[in-house]
Amino acid sequence: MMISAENQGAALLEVRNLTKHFHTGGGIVAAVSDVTFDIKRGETLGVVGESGCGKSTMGRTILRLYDATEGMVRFAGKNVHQASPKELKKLRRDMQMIFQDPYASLNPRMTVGDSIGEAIDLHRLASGAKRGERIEELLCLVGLKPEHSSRFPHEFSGGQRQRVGIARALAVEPMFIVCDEPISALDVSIQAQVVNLLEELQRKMGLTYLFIAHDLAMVKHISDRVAVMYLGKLAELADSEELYANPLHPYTQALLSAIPIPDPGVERSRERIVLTGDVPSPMNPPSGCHFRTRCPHVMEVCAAVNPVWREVQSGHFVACHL
Amino acid sequence: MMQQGKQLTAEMFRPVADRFCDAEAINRPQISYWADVWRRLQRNKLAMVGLGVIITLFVMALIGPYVSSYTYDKQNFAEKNMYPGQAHWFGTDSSGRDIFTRIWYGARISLFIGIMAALIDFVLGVLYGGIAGLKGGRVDNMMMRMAEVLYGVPYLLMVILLMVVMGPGIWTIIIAMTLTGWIPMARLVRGQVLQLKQQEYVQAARVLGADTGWILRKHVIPNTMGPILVNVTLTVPAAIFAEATLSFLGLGIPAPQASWGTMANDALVSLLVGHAYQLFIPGFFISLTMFAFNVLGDGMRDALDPRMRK
Amino acid sequence: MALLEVRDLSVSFHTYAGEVQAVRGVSFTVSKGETIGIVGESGCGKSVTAQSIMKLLPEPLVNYKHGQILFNDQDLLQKEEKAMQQVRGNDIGMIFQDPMTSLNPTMHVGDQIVEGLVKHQGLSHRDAHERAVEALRLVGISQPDERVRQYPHEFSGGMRQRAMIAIALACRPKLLLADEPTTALDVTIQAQILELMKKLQAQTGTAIILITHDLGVVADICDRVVVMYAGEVVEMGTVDQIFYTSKHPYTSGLLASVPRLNMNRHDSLHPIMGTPPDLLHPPVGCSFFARCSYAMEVCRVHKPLLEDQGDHQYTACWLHHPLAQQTGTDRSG
Amino acid sequence: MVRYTLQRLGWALLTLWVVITVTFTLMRLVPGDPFSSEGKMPPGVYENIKAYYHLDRPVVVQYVEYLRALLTFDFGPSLKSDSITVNDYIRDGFPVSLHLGLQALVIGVTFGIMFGVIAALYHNRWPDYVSMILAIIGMSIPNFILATVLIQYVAVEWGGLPPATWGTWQHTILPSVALALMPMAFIARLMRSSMLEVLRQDYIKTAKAKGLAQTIIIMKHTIRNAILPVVTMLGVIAANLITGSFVIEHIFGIPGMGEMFVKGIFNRDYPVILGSTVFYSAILIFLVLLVDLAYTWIDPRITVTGESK
Amino acid sequence: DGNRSDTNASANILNVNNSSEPGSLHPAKAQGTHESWPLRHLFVGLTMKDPDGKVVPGAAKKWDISSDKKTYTFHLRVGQQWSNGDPVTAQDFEFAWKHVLNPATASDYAYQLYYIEGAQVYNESREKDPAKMKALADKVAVKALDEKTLEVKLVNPTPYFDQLVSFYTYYPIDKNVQESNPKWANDASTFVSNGPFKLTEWKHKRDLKMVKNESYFEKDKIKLAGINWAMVEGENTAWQMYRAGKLDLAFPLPGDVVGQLKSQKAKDFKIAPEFSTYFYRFNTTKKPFTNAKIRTALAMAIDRTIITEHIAQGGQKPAYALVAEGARDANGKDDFRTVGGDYFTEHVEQAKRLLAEGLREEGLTSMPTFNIMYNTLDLHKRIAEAIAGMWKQNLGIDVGLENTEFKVKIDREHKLDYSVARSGWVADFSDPMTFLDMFTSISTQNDTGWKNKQYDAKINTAKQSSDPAIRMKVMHDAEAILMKDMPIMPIYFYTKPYAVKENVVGVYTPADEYPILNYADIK
Ligand SMILES: Nc1ncnc2c1ncn2[C@@H]1O[C@H](COP(=O)(O)OP(=O)(O)OP(=O)(O)O)[C@@H](O)[C@H]1O
Ligand SMILES: Nc1ncnc2c1ncn2[C@@H]1O[C@H](COP(=O)(O)OP(=O)(O)OP(=O)(O)O)[C@@H](O)[C@H]1O
Ligand SMILES: [Mg+2]
Ligand SMILES: [Mg+2]
Repeated sequence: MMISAENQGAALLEVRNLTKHFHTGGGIVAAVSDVTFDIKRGETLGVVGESGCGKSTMGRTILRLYDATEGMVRFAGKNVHQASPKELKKLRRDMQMIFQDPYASLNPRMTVGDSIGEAIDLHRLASGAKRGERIEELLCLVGLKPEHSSRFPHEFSGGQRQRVGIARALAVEPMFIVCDEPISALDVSIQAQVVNLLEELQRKMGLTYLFIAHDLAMVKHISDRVAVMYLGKLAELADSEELYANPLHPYTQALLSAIPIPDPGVERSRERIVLTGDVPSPMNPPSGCHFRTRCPHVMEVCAAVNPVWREVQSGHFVACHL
Repeated sequence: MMQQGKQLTAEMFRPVADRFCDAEAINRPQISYWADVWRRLQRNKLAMVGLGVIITLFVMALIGPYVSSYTYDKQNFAEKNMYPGQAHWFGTDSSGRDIFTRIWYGARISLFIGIMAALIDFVLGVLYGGIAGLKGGRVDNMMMRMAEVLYGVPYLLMVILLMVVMGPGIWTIIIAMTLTGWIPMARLVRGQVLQLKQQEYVQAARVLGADTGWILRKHVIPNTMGPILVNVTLTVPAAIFAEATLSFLGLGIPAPQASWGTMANDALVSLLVGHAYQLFIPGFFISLTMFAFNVLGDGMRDALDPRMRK
Repeated sequence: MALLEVRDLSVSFHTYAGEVQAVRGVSFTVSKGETIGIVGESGCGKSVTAQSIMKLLPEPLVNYKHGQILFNDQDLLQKEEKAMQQVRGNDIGMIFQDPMTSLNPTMHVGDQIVEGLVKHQGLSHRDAHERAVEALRLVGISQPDERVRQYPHEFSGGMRQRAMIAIALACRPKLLLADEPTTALDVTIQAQILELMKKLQAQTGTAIILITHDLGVVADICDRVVVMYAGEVVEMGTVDQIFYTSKHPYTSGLLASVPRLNMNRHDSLHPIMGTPPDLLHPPVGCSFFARCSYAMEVCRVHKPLLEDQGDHQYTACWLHHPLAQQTGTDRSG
Repeated sequence: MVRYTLQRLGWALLTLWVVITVTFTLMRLVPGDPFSSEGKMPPGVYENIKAYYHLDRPVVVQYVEYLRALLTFDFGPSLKSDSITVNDYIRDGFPVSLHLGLQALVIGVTFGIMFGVIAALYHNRWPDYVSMILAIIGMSIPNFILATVLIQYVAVEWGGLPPATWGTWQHTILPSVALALMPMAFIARLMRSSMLEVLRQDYIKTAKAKGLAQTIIIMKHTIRNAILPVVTMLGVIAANLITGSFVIEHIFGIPGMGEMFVKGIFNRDYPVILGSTVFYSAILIFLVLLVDLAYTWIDPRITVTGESK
Repeated sequence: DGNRSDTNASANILNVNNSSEPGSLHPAKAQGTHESWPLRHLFVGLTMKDPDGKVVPGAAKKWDISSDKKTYTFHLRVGQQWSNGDPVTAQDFEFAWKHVLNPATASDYAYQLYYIEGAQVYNESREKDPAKMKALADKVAVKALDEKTLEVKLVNPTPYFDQLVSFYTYYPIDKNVQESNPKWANDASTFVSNGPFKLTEWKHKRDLKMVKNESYFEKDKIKLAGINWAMVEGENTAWQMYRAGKLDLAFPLPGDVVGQLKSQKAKDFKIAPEFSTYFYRFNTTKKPFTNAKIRTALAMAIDRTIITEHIAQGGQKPAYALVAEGARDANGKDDFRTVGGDYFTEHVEQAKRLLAEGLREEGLTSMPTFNIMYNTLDLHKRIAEAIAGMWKQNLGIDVGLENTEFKVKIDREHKLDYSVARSGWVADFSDPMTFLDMFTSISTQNDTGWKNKQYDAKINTAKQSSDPAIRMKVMHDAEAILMKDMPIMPIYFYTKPYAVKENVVGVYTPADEYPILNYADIK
């Protein structure tokens, strides 16, 4: 469908028409609708987008934490949503997730050592003294200290907890990790450490990432390709350099213009594309193009027709009538 | 600008090279979760008192019947209804048997039954409720409906039949007690699991490939320990008295053997004729057991909760 | 005049392993209408400082060892619980770092906003409800009239964070403690929130303490910046001083770690190596000693004090000691 | 939700049917005969009685007949009493048991929650210990002893309340107290333990940060989050309480359903056993359904409906 | 505390406790004491028992007995009325008895009427054809010769038939009422009776209320304005209610309370005679209880006085024979028991000897352990504990105790699935026969597996004989046979201890009945 960059390996993850709806008191929330993309082995796909546009849901649905409403996820040739419990357990050694909320995702009654050790125990990766060593090794890997292993999550600061979450995901030596804002809670220094770490692991072990983040600079730094989501749909997807240099979708353009720069002088003088209009809700998204209500370039066709997902340049996809 | 000027020498302002090594100088002891729980439990005085009481009760159950010169079943009508005193420390019952001896003899049976019943209820209830709650959906529905059937069918009928099939005996009692005893526990655990399983850490475990059993063991049980312990501690006295009630059907331990439940049960009428101590003595020991298990349970609860650390 | 003055605050926690000295002698002031940024690595005591101001730390465990927190010249640490209730939410609002666990999972998001309004502004339920809808709209949540009736778990991470912001802002506090308020937000929403905070500040003169590690955000809205490390303030100054003329190796290290858009894909980032010290046994000397590339013997055993480096830029570092200058250990060297 | 409820009602019928069938079978397997006694009944008389109650027919026929009668809510006669049918029993007995049970339930739940909350708020301080002692007393004194003690000391020695039987509101006090103590103690303990859990949650901090008063925080933020285990247990506790406690009704001479049930079993009074089982199970199933529905209402994250999470 | 009850005293209404809801207050359907006690106050049979236990005229003012002692002709008092005003007629009696015997009525106690010619055939008939049933009914030899005369023909001469007709199954029912409303007995508003009191209120499982029947023939002797019956099952509670002044009479009493009252010589405490026996059954089909010597040894090796003094505590008498005190012997004066005397003594040495002999005969070296089975009740348990202790101490045998639920015990007794079982018999009427015919080979109540042709023959003779001297003689003989073989081991003869407020007078207690309140009065 959209095989492009020839230097990359075959697709490790194939996502086809993935859709996830939630039934709530207020109606049906179309959190993810009709998303299609591939991630190649060893590649990092960055995902950015407005808060609430369905990034986490997409990540979770890929890992089958949610049952997909429609569509298909294939990982290393296996259909994730149709795997038997046994197959699933095997798959889960290869697919991991770093959760967005570090506190909620740690069992308050387990020491962080045990939380990390859980992964090791589950897949019988090590035991006894080896297990302890491995835990320490992982703690060091994410910039914590061995003695932290006997502490409980509530004794850590937000950033420290997030690192525990990362260590846990790494413990099973997965091939693929959904990183749901793994670094938002980290301070810049640790962010850098963690990102370097993720990159290093990728180099060494050929890891593949789906990297969800808000920090566009970081996303640009780490990703090979970047997907921009808006209200449950993909708006644009391209090579990261290409996307930042040549954003086609008006939403991408707005996003890029809003990046805060760590330089008070620049900040004081810069111009942003200010998006106007109400943020639409996934409970009743606007007709046609979801972005049309806030788009500075809105046209009549946008309300009527849903823009198709097309490849404008090799490897650069966009869904926009422009 | 001239802070702490006195002892500073230029010498000290030389760059250092070896600084990374002393960063990790002091480590605190590596200690496992359960050892940690135990240490915290030890700090809880009341819990330790509870533990002490339980141990004492157990020891007395073993040696108590031999401490006095009486046997649990020897009737001596000349000495019936004697108040606690020199000759009989806890007095005698209406058949002139020594209550002190009977209490400790009864402790064996009552404690055994109480603890076994609690244990079995715990295991069955947690497993059943945990699986139903975690699996959810159709499995949950089937399992819960089955539990309802079991709970709906008259318990006494089942017990009478059980009695006929198995004959009297301590295991029959225990089976009778746990026949439906685990159901409230299962419902309790299921309710908690339904709440817990939405927690992200349970989902995180799922992503790690944890199966139901694992999640049950590692996440559900520790995090529902509070209500579970409450229920377990309730099971102990409930079982002690259930034994007495079941003896109505011939299921209890056969007379003249004593248990706290039957002693209390039989002594009910003593209340009416002014020998209330015959009721209050076994009652006291049941309450004491309860007290011990409760404070220990509370202590456990606190010890298991790392956020309570102090 | 200072709205809030934190004087030599030290806070520790009793844990079974010992006393975790989370905050050690922190002092700073916040004036009306001012925005203070607190930056620093994870675990350096930013949240603890903020929660001390509200006296929200877990009661039996926490120990406010010494210091004062003067709010409108009243020491909050001495206040009764009842009196604190009047201050909390009304005079001082707080946005918590952990949006998922900080919202009550069994209560409609709207009701959680309404509560504070009813309590402090004496609004009727209906009016408060309208205000709640308005508050959600302000923080950029679409269809707020529907969303007020949803539960936190039905919100995305960023939406929860915005709900937290709405709660904190609802009563227009005099001082806003924002503990990493925008970590989970995308840049457009973040910009919107920051705009909102600025607007609020302009309207009501709210002072803001903004805890964040996003130096871009700091650069955007802060007037002054406090840099914390291992429970201590290591540097303090205006935003320009910190970004352009930082005098502490730690601050420079932080700035160097930030990725820039104009970086190359395969350039690696430059974090500060190593990790902060364990606050159970904080180092005697300079806390940053173990990770500092300019470390000197004096740093190992003597703690540098926060000193004015001129122009109200305060730095705690031996490098600015005359002896250091003599020895020639130069920053650029 | 509506669909789910209807679905569950369907399941309820199925469950009831299974309960009936199992009970019917057990009843016939249990040794003892409804008409056996130590008396001298000759076989001829015995046959007459069996014929009178249609017990001379094949068991399968009896079973089918019973089910058919049930469709018209006819629970049949009592084999021990010619003057009253099982329907009469339920009609007369249930209101009494319901009254007593509800009263006990209200006492138990109100005080249980109160003690539990107080104990958790003053964790490991004296109110906690006082409430624990009360709970221990409540849990370790079974109601048959408590009932006798109450009658002896309150009614006989002090004389302030009637000792037994049913009639005025004064009559309801002792039995409902005797009945309520155990659930009260249990609920207090449960509540305490889950309150302790909830009180450490971050959102309590948020509530505090809003400046809410302690009582409001407890009422609005903690109780609801902590009450789940209590609600779970309430289903079963309530079903047991409102269908009558044999012990309490026996001791206090209260004309409720509990005694009829147990005596029905001792008498092998088949229609009484089946009738009260059906009635009890229906109530139990209904209450359990309520509990399940309450879950989602209490904690919206919970889905019992089996929909995808 | 023997003062007066606080409620209804002024109204002269007596408060008693019936323990349990009557299953039915229809004389034909009544089954036991819970029914018979209230019924005794609502109805009067052809005869009744006076405070001395003598049979005196009831609804019948006199009766003639034919020379073969098989035909009784009862002459009813004139002017008797049902509580609804209908006259009480001989037809009502005939109708009532045939109603009892009708198989469709399914009366538990129909067999109490089997003494009447044609009764058993009719009652046991499985005939479906109404006409044939009618014919069978007509053959039942009870006949109203006119409004006031009832003639009954018996199968055997039954010297105690005059007593039997005072039994509740023989009560009359109002024919018109029964025919127009078969459910009349289920509701106080339709209830019709002919006795000293009439039913005014029946709240199921709560209470029964009766008021004096002003049209009762003996109304002048009835002092009470009414009787209120509570239905509290717990003996303890009933006693507590009595103490709290809610009851005027407490019966039965918890064992320890009896002991206490007796030792305190409480003024409101009474011990009345009771025509019943507490005994243990042996399963004579099970080794080694097949051996009479062993059974006798066991019977001789216990100390009954300890049991009566310390456990039963109600002035019970140790029993060394089956038939309790309370039936007159042939001379009409002496008690059957006094005449018969004791059949064995307690003698540990002899018991040991007998046991050893018995064991040798059975080829055993020692007595195997066995269980005493009893139905769950505190009293039974304590007696069993004591007996087990005595056997162990005196004979050195290990005995276990096994309590069972009542119905299970009966079931196991019928199936002879036990070793030693507790039992007791409360007489239906004051004649030794009520005890003795339990142990014939054909009795459904034997449950010991013991069969003795001689014994059967003696009982048959007694049943067919019309001569009291012969009857009593053969019954003594039969008892001797029974006690020689010892398939059952008598323990004690019951008494009826009860408490009645001191201000209540006129309560009397025939040996085979509950306390009779008809002539009671509150002072
Ligand atoms: N309840 C507690 N018990 C023990 N230690 C605690 C507790 N709360 C915080 N700490 C410790 O206090 C220190 C400061 O924590 P704090 O939450 O203030 O960090 P932070 O600066 O907010 O970091 P982050 O940016 O990661 O949120 C940390 O080392 C943490 O481990
Ligand atoms: N369990 C749920 N029930 C109902 N709606 C939900 C649920 N989870 C998420 N949603 C809704 O789905 C939409 C997408 O949520 P999601 O968490 O995927 O967003 P996100 O892109 O991760 O946002 P953020 O960057 O803020 O974390 C939101 O509108 C949210 O309200
Ligand atoms: Mg998200
Ligand atoms: Mg923090």
